[in-house]
This record gives sequence, structure tokens and C-alpha cells, in this order.
Amino acid sequence: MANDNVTYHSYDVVIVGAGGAGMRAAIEAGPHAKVAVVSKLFPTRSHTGAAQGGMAAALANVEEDSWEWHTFDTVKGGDYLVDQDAAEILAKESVQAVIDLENMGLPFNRTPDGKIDQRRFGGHTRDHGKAPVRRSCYAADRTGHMILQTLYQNCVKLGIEFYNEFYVLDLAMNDGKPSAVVAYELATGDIHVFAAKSIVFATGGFGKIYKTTSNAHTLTGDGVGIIFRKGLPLEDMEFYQFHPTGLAGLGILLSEAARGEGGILRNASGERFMERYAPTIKDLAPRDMVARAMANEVREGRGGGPNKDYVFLDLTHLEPAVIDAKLPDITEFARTYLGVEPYTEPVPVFPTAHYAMGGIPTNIKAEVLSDNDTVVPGLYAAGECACVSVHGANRLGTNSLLDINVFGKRAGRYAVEYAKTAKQVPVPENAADEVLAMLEKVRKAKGKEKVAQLRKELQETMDKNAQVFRTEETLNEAFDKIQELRKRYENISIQDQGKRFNTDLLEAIELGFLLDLAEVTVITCRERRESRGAHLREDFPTRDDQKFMVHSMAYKTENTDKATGTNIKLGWKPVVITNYQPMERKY
Amino acid sequence: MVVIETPVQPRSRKAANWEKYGWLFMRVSGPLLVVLIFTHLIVNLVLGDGIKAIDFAFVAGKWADPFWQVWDMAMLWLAMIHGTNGMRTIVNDYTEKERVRVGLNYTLWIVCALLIVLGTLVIFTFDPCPAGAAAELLPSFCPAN
Amino acid sequence: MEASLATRPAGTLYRGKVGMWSWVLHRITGVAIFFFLLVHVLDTALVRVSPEAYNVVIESYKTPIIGLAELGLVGGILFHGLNGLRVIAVDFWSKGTKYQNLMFWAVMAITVIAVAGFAPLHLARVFGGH
Amino acid sequence: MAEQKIAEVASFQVTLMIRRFDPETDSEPKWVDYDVEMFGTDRVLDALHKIKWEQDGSLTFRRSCAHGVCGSDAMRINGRNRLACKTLIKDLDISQPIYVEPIKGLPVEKDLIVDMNPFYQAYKDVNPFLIASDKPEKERLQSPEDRARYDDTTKCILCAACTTSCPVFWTDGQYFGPAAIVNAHRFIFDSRDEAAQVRIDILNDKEGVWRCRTTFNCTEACPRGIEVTKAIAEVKQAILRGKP
Ligand SMILES: Cc1cc2nc3c(=O)[nH]c(=O)nc-3n(C[C@H](O)[C@H](O)[C@H](O)COP(=O)(O)OP(=O)(O)OC[C@H]3O[C@@H](n4cnc5c(N)ncnc54)[C@H](O)[C@@H]3O)c2cc1C
Ligand code: HEM
Ligand code: SF4
Ligand code: F3S
Ligand code: FES
Repeated sequence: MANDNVTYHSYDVVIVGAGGAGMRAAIEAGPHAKVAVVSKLFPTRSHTGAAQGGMAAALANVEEDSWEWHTFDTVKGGDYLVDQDAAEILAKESVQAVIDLENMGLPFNRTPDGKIDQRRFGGHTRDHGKAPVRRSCYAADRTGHMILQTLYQNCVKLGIEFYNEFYVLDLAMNDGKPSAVVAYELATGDIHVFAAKSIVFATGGFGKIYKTTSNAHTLTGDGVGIIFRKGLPLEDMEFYQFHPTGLAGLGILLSEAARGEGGILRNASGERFMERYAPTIKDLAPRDMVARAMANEVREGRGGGPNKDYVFLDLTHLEPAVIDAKLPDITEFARTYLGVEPYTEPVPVFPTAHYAMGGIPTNIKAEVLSDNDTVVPGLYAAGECACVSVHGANRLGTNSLLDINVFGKRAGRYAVEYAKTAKQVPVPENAADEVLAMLEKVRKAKGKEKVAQLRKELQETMDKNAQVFRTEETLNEAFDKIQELRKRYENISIQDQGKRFNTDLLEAIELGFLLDLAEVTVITCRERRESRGAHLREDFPTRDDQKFMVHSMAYKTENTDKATGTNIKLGWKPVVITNYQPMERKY
Repeated sequence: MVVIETPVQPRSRKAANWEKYGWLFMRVSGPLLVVLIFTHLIVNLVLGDGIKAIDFAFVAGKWADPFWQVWDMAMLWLAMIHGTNGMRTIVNDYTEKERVRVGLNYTLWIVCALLIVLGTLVIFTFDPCPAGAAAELLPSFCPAN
Repeated sequence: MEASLATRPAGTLYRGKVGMWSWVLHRITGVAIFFFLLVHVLDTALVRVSPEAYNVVIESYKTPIIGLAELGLVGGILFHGLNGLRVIAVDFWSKGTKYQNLMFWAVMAITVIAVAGFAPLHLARVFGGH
Repeated sequence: MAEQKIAEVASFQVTLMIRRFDPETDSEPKWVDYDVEMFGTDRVLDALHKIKWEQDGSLTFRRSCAHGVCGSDAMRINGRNRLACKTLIKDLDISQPIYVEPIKGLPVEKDLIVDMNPFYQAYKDVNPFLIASDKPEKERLQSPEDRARYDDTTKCILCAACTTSCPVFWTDGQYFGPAAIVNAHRFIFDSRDEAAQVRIDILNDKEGVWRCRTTFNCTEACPRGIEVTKAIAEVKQAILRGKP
């Protein structure tokens, strides 16, 4: 232990990440064990707070609904790549998850008789696809904000211990078992080692591998990257969701609730083009289909604007009072950032990188897997960083807020259960060394490259080559670019040499994770030679259930893998099918 | 659902505090003072010859009437307490050391009490026609005239 | 909060709007009136000493410089009193916060008009000699 | 219409004056100026990023969501508390330098970063969570009207723009501050909550609501458009009534 600025802590359960998933786990675990939450952001700044539209649950408060229908929609929405046992749990436990939140104080919108109100959302239907159903429980268009606030409030109530603005940079393993996480304290530059019997990863997504994204600057996929660097697999990384309605050019999200409340997508000539792509549910088709339709309109020259590079979200036929009551925030975004008045003008929109379906593979107990079915004892993951997989090839709107609550709660419960009987795995003597070395290397580097420049080039190549449409060619281009950037990354330098609040240093470290995850994404995209859900290969435009009705599992290897030509090895994992046999997906 | 039985304890309350009453007093005395002071200003400074007319005789003339005695006393009490309480707020805002704060507040209230006592005594023990004073200084109703 | 004092940057002046400036004025006028009141109670108390003593002091209120200051004082009292009513409206009237801005300008307008009406009258008396 | 607006984006030169402080080298904060090329749709946050990423990597500030929902980047822009990510450069007078400083009244840690702990403490002190003893099977019922009663104050993102714009808070930092009161309001007026009394007691304190002088800086600063002063007035009245 070379460094005296290393502090050691010991807990039963350590949760990495204070977003919805992390805090839901903390609330579950908190009363039963010694729990700490380590987060690089103050909890209420986590990106769960940006979620707008709602959280799905078949409460049947406003019309008939059932968890079976919900399961079916989830499976079908995910283009049948969903593990159906997990989807069943998601749908069944959704009702209790919403009730839990309400009981904790969440101010849901209400029906006239005082129950939780529900609204429509893309891909959620009655009776196995017959018609849209009102399944999304919501609090205006700030449902995620209210979830995050409510969970934090309850953590305060329970006196949960938080370590805020602590960046977890490594997971210390001992003999294949997790023993501690190593974190960098932003305020002081000191290193902290948190030993724990159970460790829960809830670090959210990694939208920042793309340029146009609805994700926060801080969503750099550190947690997913750490797991990958430990030689553990990542599942289904080729499936990244592009949300149809990002503010054109900016990527800021306008929730699907806008369409749930009646908003309509139009091309430059004012045509409601979704009628052509999904005749039954039109604008409320699942996101992959809508995003693709939009990209297609633009590609075929029917886009609006000087560069014909976006389409329009039309809310002008809605009552201003409805807009104010149900969509106040997103209409405000249009006004603030584009100067467009949604009461009277259609809003320019284009797909924006939004949600990672893939991530750290787990089973339905939120236990992390080290291969297709081996559990890493004491290691858990939940939320967007995890892949259970309930979202398959394409997540339905409102299913993620549900996911973080259902599987966040499960992670908390099983982590505590495990910690009650397990022994602390001894923390290796040199637990902090790797992080210290990594930090020192970046701090001392005297190269010529700028972190921001590399990140920009990475994001641009990902937007250009691995977005809604992909081909072997574009993916190869992205791959080559990433290799180039990796080399240049070796030659960076940073300006801030201080210890306190050194965000310059951390941005460099984050870029390292982004490069890793972008590479895995591109490789898995390249190897999946079919089109399914969010993954659209123009050179392989159809779904190929024969070959690809499987999850991809990407591992980091020491030596170059022959099949991929990189340090990434791919394996495949069967999909769990219970009730619903794969069919063609039509809406 | 975890059931949370014991919320974090509320902060222990310090000794009863009078802030609420102070705040309310400012708001009750304010409108009264508007009536009292604005009338006072009009009677003394606008009507008649205004400030030119103010002298012993003028004051004595007013205080011969119990109506104005009570009026001015109310004004004195309310304005002093209102002003002192306002000053206390300001002192609390800008003093950093506890001792300075307490010291200044004591001073304020002592001054306030002294002036209220003094003023009240003056209003009620006041003799409009003091013996031996020059007659031309006194109000017209004095026997000296 | 010692640390805060050591590292608190001077920075620019906060650019609050009428709410903040009305409060600054309210505070300044409040303090000014308070000190005037102290003096005013003492000078009025001189009526208990002797008519002569009182008249000597009250004469000085009629000199030009003090006369001008009186004008300021009257303006200050007007503003403080009317703005006090505005503050009370904000506290107790459900639409008070909505109209606070408007009420501020009403306070200003009344103050200015009243002072403008009073000034010629008062100054004529002060400068008009005896 | 919309097409026009996006086409018009032109670039221009702006100067930012940033109040900088590095605890490891400076004893006093200092103003440093930067020139950057910006576009009409850019926000102050973009300018800060541009400086950090292209000119001076040591410039330090907090940010995350970049669209006004996480509350990370409250700072004083041209003398007023604003979120850097919600302040469009074109809305500022760019013939003058744009002044950017840390929010006022909390200890400055580095450049635009302040120590938020006193702020969070005041928040925690008002019991910002639902307290209810009943154990319903399903959701508790609440009428839309009851729900609307506290809607405004549920929008708070804990950015501290309000509290650090409050002249009373600047004086000694002891005042609970508008954000804490807003978050108490959110529960005091929630028909499901049973502990309004406790919070009323807490805010009927020397450092509680009575310190508010209705200066409206908080309302003007709130990036979520919460009517903060109104919420405070409602809490004052609840205290006077002794119930919500
Ligand atoms: C704009 C937007 C709108 C959305 N709308 C909806 C919707 O309407 N319905 C729906 O169901 N879903 C929606 N989603 C998706 C959903 O909000 C997210 O997937 C979900 O909130 C993720 O929650 P999380 O807890 O996994 O991660 P997050 O909330 O992102 O939290 C991640 C946490 O991990 C911490 N962390 C990360 N890295 C580290 C590290 N290295 N060390 C320590 N801590 C770390 C962060 O500090 C943070 O606390 C939306 C997403 C976006 C971006
Ligand atoms: C004319 C009628 C008056 C009215 C309507 C009035 C009203 C008020 C009100 C409502 C306040 C509270 C302000 C707040 O809480 O923000 C206040 C404060 C104050 N008043 Fe008055 N007042 C009047 C006269 C006076 C007088 C005569 C004095 C002096 C003796 C005075 C001195 C003060 C002071 C010092 C404060 C404290 C200011 C502060 O805290 O910023 N007021 N007044
Ligand atoms: S009330 Fe408004 S300004 Fe204050 S912390 Fe909340 S969101 Fe920020
Ligand atoms: S700024 Fe401060 S004084 Fe009151 S109205 Fe807002 S809390
Ligand atoms: S960065 Fe999230 S509020 Fe500005």
C-alpha cells in the first residue's frame, strides 16, 4: 500500500451509483445491513431525473389491462430477443413497484376518483397488439425526476450513507470474487477502498459514445467498462436505442408522451408518414420502427429544414391547456433551445442516442454472470448498466423506469440476503494500486493529443457509422477510427495537475471507458449479421432467427481473438422463451 | 415494500421563539402606523402653515386634547417597538459574533424602553401653560394670555 | 462557516430585480426613520423643559438644509409605509406575489407624486423666511 | 417558420470573464477572461466546455444533464443566478463580456464549484419525505385537486440557485433558505402526509420562514419556474394557522 492517501471502509453492501436503480436497491437493503452508496454525482443529479414519460404497470386503473399483455408487448417490442422469464417478472412486479413508489410519496397524476392516472405509450397494447392501452403511470412529464426525488427522500428518511462525488474506477477481485470497489474522491483527489460482502453496480448508461444523445455528459459507462476490463462479459452491446424525438441537432429528448397525448410526426410536406410504416398504431409504434421511419424519410429527401435533415413533431392540434398540464417541461425545452412555440409550430426532431439495451449480464436475481450461466457470487447489477434481459433488441418506452425499480429492488434484496451469510472476501493488498497507477499515468502524460478532440472524433464516427443504419462498411470505418483513437489516447496530456476537483483528469479516464464500450458496440454490431430491433444492418435487412436468436456475449481477451481480429471475443447465449414463440413483428 | 417506521428525528427545538410574533407585530403595526403617521404628517406639515407653524404653542394646543394625546402615544409606542424590532432583524442579519449581536440587541431594547417611558411621561405630564413662561410662547387658551 | 468567509469572492453585485431593490430601500428607509424617531422623541421631550428650549430646537427644523432633509424623510416614510403595505399584501394576499412588481411601481408612483405635491408647499415655507 | 430559425445560426465572438480560484495555488479568487467563437443556439455551458476543452483544461465546474433538469450548474451569470445549460448566449448582451461566477454564500471550493453541504443540510433538516402511518394495500387515493395543491414545489431540482440568490442567506448562511422551505411546502401541502405539524414546527424557527424578507430573488432565479416566494408565503400562513 504505497500511498498514504488511501482510506479504507468496510460495509456489508456497497452500491455503486445513486440513480433510480442504485437508490431503490439502497432502500431495500438499508434497513437490514450496513449499506453505503458510492456515486460520482450527488444522487438527485443522476440521469434518472431526466426521464419524462412514465413508468409502465398494468394497474388497469383507467382501462382493462393485464400483466400478460404487458409481458407480450415487452417481448414483441424487444423483437423476441427478450428473456421471457425476466419479462414476466418485470410485468408482474410492476404493479407493486408503482404502489411502492406511491406509498413512498411519489406524486403521480391522478384520475378523477383519486387513483394513479395512466396514459398511452409506444408499443403498449391491449390483448396482444389489438390497440394502444393506457399503461404508463406518470407525473406530468417529469416522472423520472419524481422517482429520483422520491427515492432520495426515502434514503434520507432511512439515513442511508452516501459518498457523493466519488468516482468508482475499479472493482477489486480476489480469486474470481468481488471484494471491494476503488473510488477516487473528486474533492480531495484521495483514493478510497470500499470493502463489501455484496457489491451492486447501478451506474447507468453510456450514451456519450454518441454525439447526438439524450444522455448526460456524465453517462460515460464507467461501471460497464470496469466490469468489462475485469474480463467479465457484456451482453447484447449491439442493441443501442435511438429515441425518435430528440430536438433536432441537440439530441435533447422530447418524450414519447408527446405522441402518447396525441402528437403526430410529419415530414416536410406535412404528411403523417407513420401511417405508411405502422398502419395500426402509427405514431405509437415502438421506437426502433419510428426512428427508422424518420431516418428513412430524411434519406429519401422528405426531411425539413435547410439541410432537409429532420422531421416534425406536431402538437399544434392539442389544447394548450393539455400541453401545459401534461407536457410542460418538454414544450419548454422546444422554446428554450430551438425558439419554437409548440402551441403553434411543429417542432423539428430527429432520432437521438438514448438507451443501452445491453450491458452487464445478470440473472433474474440481479446476480452478475461471468459466462452464459455462472454467477459471480456477491456481485450484482441493476438498471441501465445491466442486461437481464428484459428489453431484448429494443426497449419499450416506460419499461426502463420500471426495470430500475423492479430489478433495483431485487438487487438490494438479494445483495442483503447474500451479505447476511457470506464472509468478506479479503481485499488484496494492492487493491488501490491499479487505480493509482492509472491516475498517475494520465496525470503525468506529456503527449500532444487533447482528450476533448479524441472524444469528439469518437462520437462523430459513432454517429456517422453506428447509428440507426449500419453496414459492414460503416462499421469497419468506425472500427478503424477507434483503433486510431486508441493509439492517440496513449499520447494524451491533461492541463490540470492539481488534486482537488480535477475534472480534467476524470474526463480523460472517462474517455478510456468510452473507447472500450464503443469498440465493443462496433464489434458486436459487425458480428450480428441480421436486422433486429434497434440494430438495423442494411446489408442484412431481415431478422435471422435461425442464426441470431441469441444474445451476444463480448469478453475482453489478453490476445487477439481470431474471429473478431481484436482483443474482444464473442460468445452467444440462448434466449429464454416461455410462452411467446418468435413471430414477425407488425403493428 | 420496506416499511419505514422511524423517520429521522426532527431537530430538537430550541427554547420557545418569538420570531412569529415579531413578524406578526410588524405586519399589524405597519398598517396602523400608516394611518397614524400619515395623518400626523398631514396635520403637522401640510395643513395650515405646515412646519412654519410648529412651535411650543402648536404642540401644547394639540395635547390639550386627549384625542391627540392618545394618538401620539399610540404612534410613539408602535413606532418605537416596530422600529426597534426592525433594527433587531437587521442586527441579527449582519452581526457575526454572538456577543456583539446580544450586546446590540440589549442596547436597542433599553433605548426603546427609555424613549417610550420618556415620551409617554412627556405626553401625559405635560402642562400646556407652564408657570413663568413668556406668554407669547404659550397657546392662546392659557390664563397667562 | 469560517471557511466561507475566507474564500468568498467579492464578485459582482447581484443584479436582483425590483423585489430586491425595494427591500434594500425599505431597509435603508427603516433605519433612517428609526434614528430620526429617536431624535424626534428627544426633541419633543423638550416641551417638558421649557417652551423656550423647545422652540429653539424646533427652529432648526425650519432651516433650509434640514428642511430639505425633511423632504427626504417624508419621502422615505411614504415609501417605507406604502412598501410595507406591499410586503404585507405579498404575505397575506394570494395574488400578492403575482402583482408584487406592479405594486412596487404603484408605491413608487404614489411616493413620487406625493413628494412632488408636498415639496413646493414645504419648501416655500422653509425658504420663505419668517 | 422553424426552418428559418435553425438556418439563421451564425457564429460570433464572445468574451467570458470567469471568476477563478484554485485552492492549491491562489489565496484570492481572480477574474480571468477568455475569447470564444460561439453559435446562436449555444448556451453558456457550451462556452465553458469550449474553454475547458480547447483552451484551459483546468477550468472546473459541475454539469451533467445539459438541459436544465439535474441542477448541477447553477452559477452567477452576469450577476444573476442561472443554470449555465439553460442560458442561451444570444439572450445575453455579447457586446460586453459575460461574467460568470460561483453562486454566492456557499464556500467556494474551486473555480465555479462551491461546497453544497450546508445547502443539503438545510434540505435534510425539514424532513423532506412523506410521513404517513397507514399501510395501504394499494395506492393511497388523492384527488387531482389535492394533487395540484403542491404540484409547483415538486419541480425542485435542488440546484441552489434560489438559496444562493437570497440576500438573507448571504448574510450569515444560517437561514434555512428558500429551497428547504420549498421542499417542506411540497410535503406540508400533500394530503397524504401526516407530519405537517413537525415541519411547521421546524420552520417556525429563528432561522426559519420568518427570516424571509420577500425579496423575490429566489423566484426570479429558479430555473424550474417555481413560485418560490409564494410557496414561502403559504408556509408562513400555515404556521400562523397552525395547520396546512
Ligand atoms: C431523457 C431521457 C428520458 C427517459 N425517459 C424515460 C421514460 O419516460 N420512461 C422510462 O422507463 N425510461 C426512460 N428513460 C430511461 C431511464 O431513465 C434510464 O434508463 C434509467 O433512469 C437509468 O437509471 P439508472 O439508475 O440505471 O442510472 P442513472 O440514473 O443514470 O444513474 C447512474 C448512477 O451511477 C452513478 N455512476 C456512474 N458511474 C459511476 C462511477 N464510475 N462511480 C460512481 N458512480 C457512478 C451516477 O452518479 C448515477 O448516480 C429516459 C432516459 C433519458 C436519458
Ligand atoms: C408608516 C408605516 C409603516 C409601515 C406600513 C411599516 C411596515 C413595515 C413592515 C411590513 C416591515 C417588515 C418588512 C419585512 O419583513 O420585510 C417593516 C420593517 C421595518 N420597519 Fe417599518 N413600517 C412603518 C413605519 C416604520 C417606522 C416609523 C419605522 C422606524 C421607527 C420603521 C422601521 C422599520 C425597520 C427598521 C424595519 C426593518 C427593515 C428590515 O428588516 O429590512 N417602520 N416595516
Ligand atoms: S426551488 Fe428552484 S432554484 Fe431553488 S433549488 Fe429548487 S429548482 Fe433550484
Ligand atoms: S430571496 Fe430570500 S428573502 Fe425570501 S423571497 Fe426569496 S427567500
Ligand atoms: S447540467 Fe443539468 S441542470 Fe444544467
